[in-house]
Amino acid sequence: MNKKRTLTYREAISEALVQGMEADSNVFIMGCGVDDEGGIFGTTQDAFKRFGGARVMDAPLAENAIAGIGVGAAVTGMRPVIVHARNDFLLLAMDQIVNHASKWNFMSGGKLDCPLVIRAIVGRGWGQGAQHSQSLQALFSHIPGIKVMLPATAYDAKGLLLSSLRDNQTVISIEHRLLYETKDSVPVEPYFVPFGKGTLKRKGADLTIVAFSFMVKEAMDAAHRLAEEGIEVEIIDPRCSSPLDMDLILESVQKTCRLLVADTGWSSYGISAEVCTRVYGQLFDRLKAPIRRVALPDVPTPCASNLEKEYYPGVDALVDACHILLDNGREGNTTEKLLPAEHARFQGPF
Amino acid sequence: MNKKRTLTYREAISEALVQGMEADSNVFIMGCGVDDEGGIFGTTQDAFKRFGGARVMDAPLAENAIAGIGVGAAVTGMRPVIVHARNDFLLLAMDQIVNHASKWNFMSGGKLDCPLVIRAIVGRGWGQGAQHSQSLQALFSHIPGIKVMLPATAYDAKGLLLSSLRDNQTVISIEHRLLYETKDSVPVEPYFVPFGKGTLKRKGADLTIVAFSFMVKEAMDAAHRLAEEGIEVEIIDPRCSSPLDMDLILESVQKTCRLLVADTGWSSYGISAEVCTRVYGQLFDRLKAPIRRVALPDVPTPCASNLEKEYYPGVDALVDACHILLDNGREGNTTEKLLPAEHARFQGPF
Amino acid sequence: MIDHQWAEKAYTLLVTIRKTEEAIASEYKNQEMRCPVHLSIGQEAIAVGVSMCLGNEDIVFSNHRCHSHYLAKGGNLNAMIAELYGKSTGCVKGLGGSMHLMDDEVGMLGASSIVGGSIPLAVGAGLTLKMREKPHVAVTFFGDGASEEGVFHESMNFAALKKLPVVFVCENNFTATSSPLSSRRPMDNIFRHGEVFGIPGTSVDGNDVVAVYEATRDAVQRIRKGEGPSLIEGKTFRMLKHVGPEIDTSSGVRTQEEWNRWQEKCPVKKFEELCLNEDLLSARETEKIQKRIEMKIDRAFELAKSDPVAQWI
Amino acid sequence: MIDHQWAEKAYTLLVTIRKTEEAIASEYKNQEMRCPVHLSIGQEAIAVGVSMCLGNEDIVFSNHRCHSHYLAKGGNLNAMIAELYGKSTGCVKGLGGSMHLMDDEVGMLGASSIVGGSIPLAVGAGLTLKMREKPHVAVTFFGDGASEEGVFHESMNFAALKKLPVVFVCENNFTATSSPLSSRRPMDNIFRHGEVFGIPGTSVDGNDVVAVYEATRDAVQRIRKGEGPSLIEGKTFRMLKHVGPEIDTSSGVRTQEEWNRWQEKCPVKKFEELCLNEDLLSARETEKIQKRIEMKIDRAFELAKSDPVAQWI
Ligand SMILES: Cc1ncc(C[n+]2csc(CCOP(=O)(O)OP(=O)(O)O)c2C)c(N)n1
Ligand SMILES: Cc1ncc(C[n+]2csc(CCOP(=O)(O)OP(=O)(O)O)c2C)c(N)n1
Ligand SMILES: [Mg+2]
Ligand SMILES: [Mg+2]
Repeated sequence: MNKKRTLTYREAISEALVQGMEADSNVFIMGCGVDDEGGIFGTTQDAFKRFGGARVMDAPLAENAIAGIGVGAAVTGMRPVIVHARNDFLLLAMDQIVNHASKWNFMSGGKLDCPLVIRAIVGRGWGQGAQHSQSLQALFSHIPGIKVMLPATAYDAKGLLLSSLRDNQTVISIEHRLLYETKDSVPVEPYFVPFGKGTLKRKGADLTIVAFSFMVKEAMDAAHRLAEEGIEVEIIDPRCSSPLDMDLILESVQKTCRLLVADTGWSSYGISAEVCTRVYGQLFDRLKAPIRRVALPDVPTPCASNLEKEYYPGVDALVDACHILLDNGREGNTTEKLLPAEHARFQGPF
Repeated sequence: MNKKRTLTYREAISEALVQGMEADSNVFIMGCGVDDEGGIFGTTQDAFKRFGGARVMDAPLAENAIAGIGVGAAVTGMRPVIVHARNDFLLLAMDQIVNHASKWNFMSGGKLDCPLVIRAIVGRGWGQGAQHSQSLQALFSHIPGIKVMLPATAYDAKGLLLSSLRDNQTVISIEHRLLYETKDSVPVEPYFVPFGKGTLKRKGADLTIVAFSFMVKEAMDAAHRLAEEGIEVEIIDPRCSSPLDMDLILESVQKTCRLLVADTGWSSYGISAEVCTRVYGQLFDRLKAPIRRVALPDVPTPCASNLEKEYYPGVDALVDACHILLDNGREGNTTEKLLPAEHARFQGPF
Repeated sequence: MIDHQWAEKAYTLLVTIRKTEEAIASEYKNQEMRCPVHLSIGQEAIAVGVSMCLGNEDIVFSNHRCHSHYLAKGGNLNAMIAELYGKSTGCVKGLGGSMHLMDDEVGMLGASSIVGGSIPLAVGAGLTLKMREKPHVAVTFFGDGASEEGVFHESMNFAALKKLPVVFVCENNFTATSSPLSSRRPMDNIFRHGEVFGIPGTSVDGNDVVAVYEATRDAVQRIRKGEGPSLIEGKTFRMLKHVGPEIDTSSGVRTQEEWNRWQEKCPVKKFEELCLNEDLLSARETEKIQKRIEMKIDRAFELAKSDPVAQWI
Repeated sequence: MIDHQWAEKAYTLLVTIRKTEEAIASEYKNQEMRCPVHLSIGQEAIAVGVSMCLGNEDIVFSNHRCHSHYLAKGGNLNAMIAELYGKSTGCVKGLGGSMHLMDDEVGMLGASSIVGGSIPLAVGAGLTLKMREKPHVAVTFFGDGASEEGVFHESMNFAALKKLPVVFVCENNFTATSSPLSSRRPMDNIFRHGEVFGIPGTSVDGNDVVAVYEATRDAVQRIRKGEGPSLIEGKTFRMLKHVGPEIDTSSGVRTQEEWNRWQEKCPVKKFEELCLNEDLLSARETEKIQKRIEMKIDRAFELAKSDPVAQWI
């Protein structure tokens, strides 16, 4: 076992798909552009080369039907993986995801499973604008009968995706475009990250950050900066919003008594609210300060890059929020806001 | 002004539509069955009789296009009202609602408004099952650029609907089928309930219930029962989830220091979580007990009536939750669960 | 092809559906079947004509009006009635009710109450069959209303593109709830909707079980030759209200005269007459079949009523 | 009809679009236009041919590849370039970028980057026009990819049902990103998709501005006679990559030969030759037009670069 091998998030997804398809001939991939040279930012090309167009098939632009075809194939024994270059396109498929995929098992009295995997990517940066950079995990997390995974590292991307290919429920994988080139050590052989099990990213006694998706990276950077001030942050990545690993979160907050929740979606009615509500409910007496949320302001994404920079809360917002948490009332500092390297580097075009 | 006149919720909606159409010739209604004898449970028939098929038009079964046609008509100056017999059908129109209606104003640099009203009804009872009884306000409340109203009385139904017909943003009206026959005193003349202003339904010093939609009725009944035990519950109906009247909620909780949030949707990642999170964030030090939520368990709606009865939390669940809130730790009582009269009476068929 | 055996089976199915629906309609007033029922009286021939071409390995998906599809495909009668009564012995354990009948043992894989919702599901099942190189077919039943939904067009495009073994069957009763077809679409030509994808379409008398059977047989033959999907439109009429047990002579643009005209075209009566006239079945045989079915239905209701209530899964 | 004045206007629009796109392509490498650009080089004739039939009161909705539609409809050039630079002087104040151009003063009411997303919007605008008894028309521009989306079919049904003043214009460049048409649909017959709704369709050479103009003129005439919507398919080719400034000779199933063939069919060159051959414009005139446009474009870039950055609205 070569634990030292590193892969990018992109490569890890690609490897998971190839290994999943090798292990189970029922797995196949469908989506607009999965067979082209780009291969959904390099995640489906290897599978296409290996298994050909019969198992890695280009699809028409018909998101609702494709989702429904996925459901139909899944309840008859296949394991379809549907891929969308942006999770915004899932809005066209909500009927099949929410009214059908999430309910067919229940409505069949438990007799039919719907093992469908839907991969969809959150866009960010390079002025993609309001319709190509939403982060819609809250919509799916609210729906019973489906799972929602938000891998933040290459390791988790591979392990969760392999798990999804063995799971009997529909899984929505919300991947983040800015993570695609990030690297992590990734075992060669298949492994399975369980759903509903978070991971402790960093130990620290002063406060806990529960971060999802790209915000895990931002939180790690914030923790680094805070460590220089002597503040030790504990970071938890739940990896899935549904099911949510409350045990791990509670264990940490029990210790630190202070919590910050960071999400890539809009703040109001976002997934951060559920985490906050559950923690308050369980650790009401232990918390030393109100929980803080760092998430998107409740407006659509602007295109202009100066506004994009203001729009996305990052390390600075996290550091400020931590200061406030530790010293109830202390104002945020006023250093110039920095973009994460992934965003600054990102040039699209699409 | 005849303040004493009472109307049903259904009649109040109907009257609002007629008055809104009288006041503004740009208002028109579209939807499957709006012109038939049923008239969407009696809410569009008067308008049809009065204004005819040119302004109250039947529509094909094509939810996404109809929503988009609404957007196109709205940004060119009309005020379309689209009606759906079930909010579950909005899942087919999510692309136009979320990607277009909510963003066209922003994406036009503020130059075009999208004054679209979408009425959609929550079904409940008589075994309507998993696909006809969802309560999807959480999905819409998360989206910036649209408003979400949840009228709980005939008075509010008329006043909010009339406001929506003058508002320049898209408004999603989530109505509850079990409220349709409930009565309230409703002024004859047009009046306007402002968005983002809740209403104090009942004064009480012991605890606050923030309830939405049909849960307002249940909360009133629970308060009644609790009053017999000497417990005085304050009830707030925010009337809209977006924008949300935090001032009113905070004022009440500031006083009672105890809060229960009741919603008709699923609990996890539902709108109750946002209310909880905001209240905790503002009144962290005043709260005397963890906030409790009463909402749907995280499973699809079962058909069988015995399971339906178990599925929907009602007066009993609210009363239990209040007891727990007031006496941290006290177990819920074990009286047999009762269905609200509206549910028990309801016979569908559809 | 239409021999005694065929006639016996088709007649049995037609009568089973008709009498089951009638029994539901008559029992419904007791308010023990606590779910909306969309009955198929008047439309039985489409379900039966199609299903006469199918075996247990062939797959069917259906819509809110699924009783006929379920029974024609061979779904268990007792489990269906129990489902309507919300019992744990129901075909989906009481969780689904009338709109979500399913019997996986005979390839009836469920019904969606979202109009158009199960059309792509059948296409997905067709994809499974094709990927696994099975000789079977997948059928989707839907109404004229569903043909307005975008997903119908998207699904046909995909099925044609991949030449999938799918038969699209539209039960055109000219009505969606009480909205007439003419207020929802400019032309009454649903069977032509696949042409642009190269999907051949036929419009048949939906009250003629033999015509429906023949159209389906042709569609299945095309599939066997690898020619891909077909679209069949059966023109028919529902005798009862959109939902519930009452006769419908007035909703939307309907008239008593129209209702009477369709009553004349009753698919069960029509086929019975054919059988008697052509000596396919004797009057004694039809009576015997009817009696047997009545007993079965009575028994199903009895069982359902005394079965245990539903439980969470 | 194709007189000097017509030729001058059409030529001016064609050259404006071409040269603007070329300027964007060449400036793009400086990374100051920080948004994805879907350029329309090779496809200009469709936007221009259609817009030559439209006035400021006519309404246009567009898609991600909207530069040509915006400019052809008379959208402000400076505001467009400023938009690409994310400036507050941009046509949508820098909030939208290249995919969301809009100029309400000339009836260009926006563009959606959701494929197919703006098709129903134009139908809705057509409904407004009809309800207000206006003599104008609404146009939706979309690609071949969009024709696979259910909303296209739903929208056509509604427009035909209500006889709305809508022209559906499909720019068929045989490609969606790098997916060839043949891997997304069984037949190359998009213009026929309206037939089943009674919507007449024509397929024209999308690189021939006159052919596009004539088809649109016919469609507008049908609308004036109250005959409702039409569908026009223009067959064309994008010379650059799906997104970004580079030449595309290899994505999907493309070849250099195919690219060369279409280069020969350049819509701007084609029309210029026609004008010169038919003495509609002189070489001096075409040169003068080109010069004037170049100056305007240079000025637009200069202004955009020095304009103030975007602000929240
Ligand atoms: C997407 C959606 N829109 C609306 C409805 C409400 N609805 C239930 S059945 C029905 C009519 C369907 O008509 P058709 O498809 O012709 O079937 P029929 O009832 O005539 O058999 C409608 C509008 C629904 N269930 N789903
Ligand atoms: C609903 C949706 N699905 C997928 C995409 C990703 N996407 C953007 S443009 C495009 C290709 C569109 O092709 P076509 O409609 O032919 O327009 P063209 O780019 O060729 O002009 C795709 C797939 C999208 N923007 N929206
Ligand atoms: Mg029908
Ligand atoms: Mg194209």
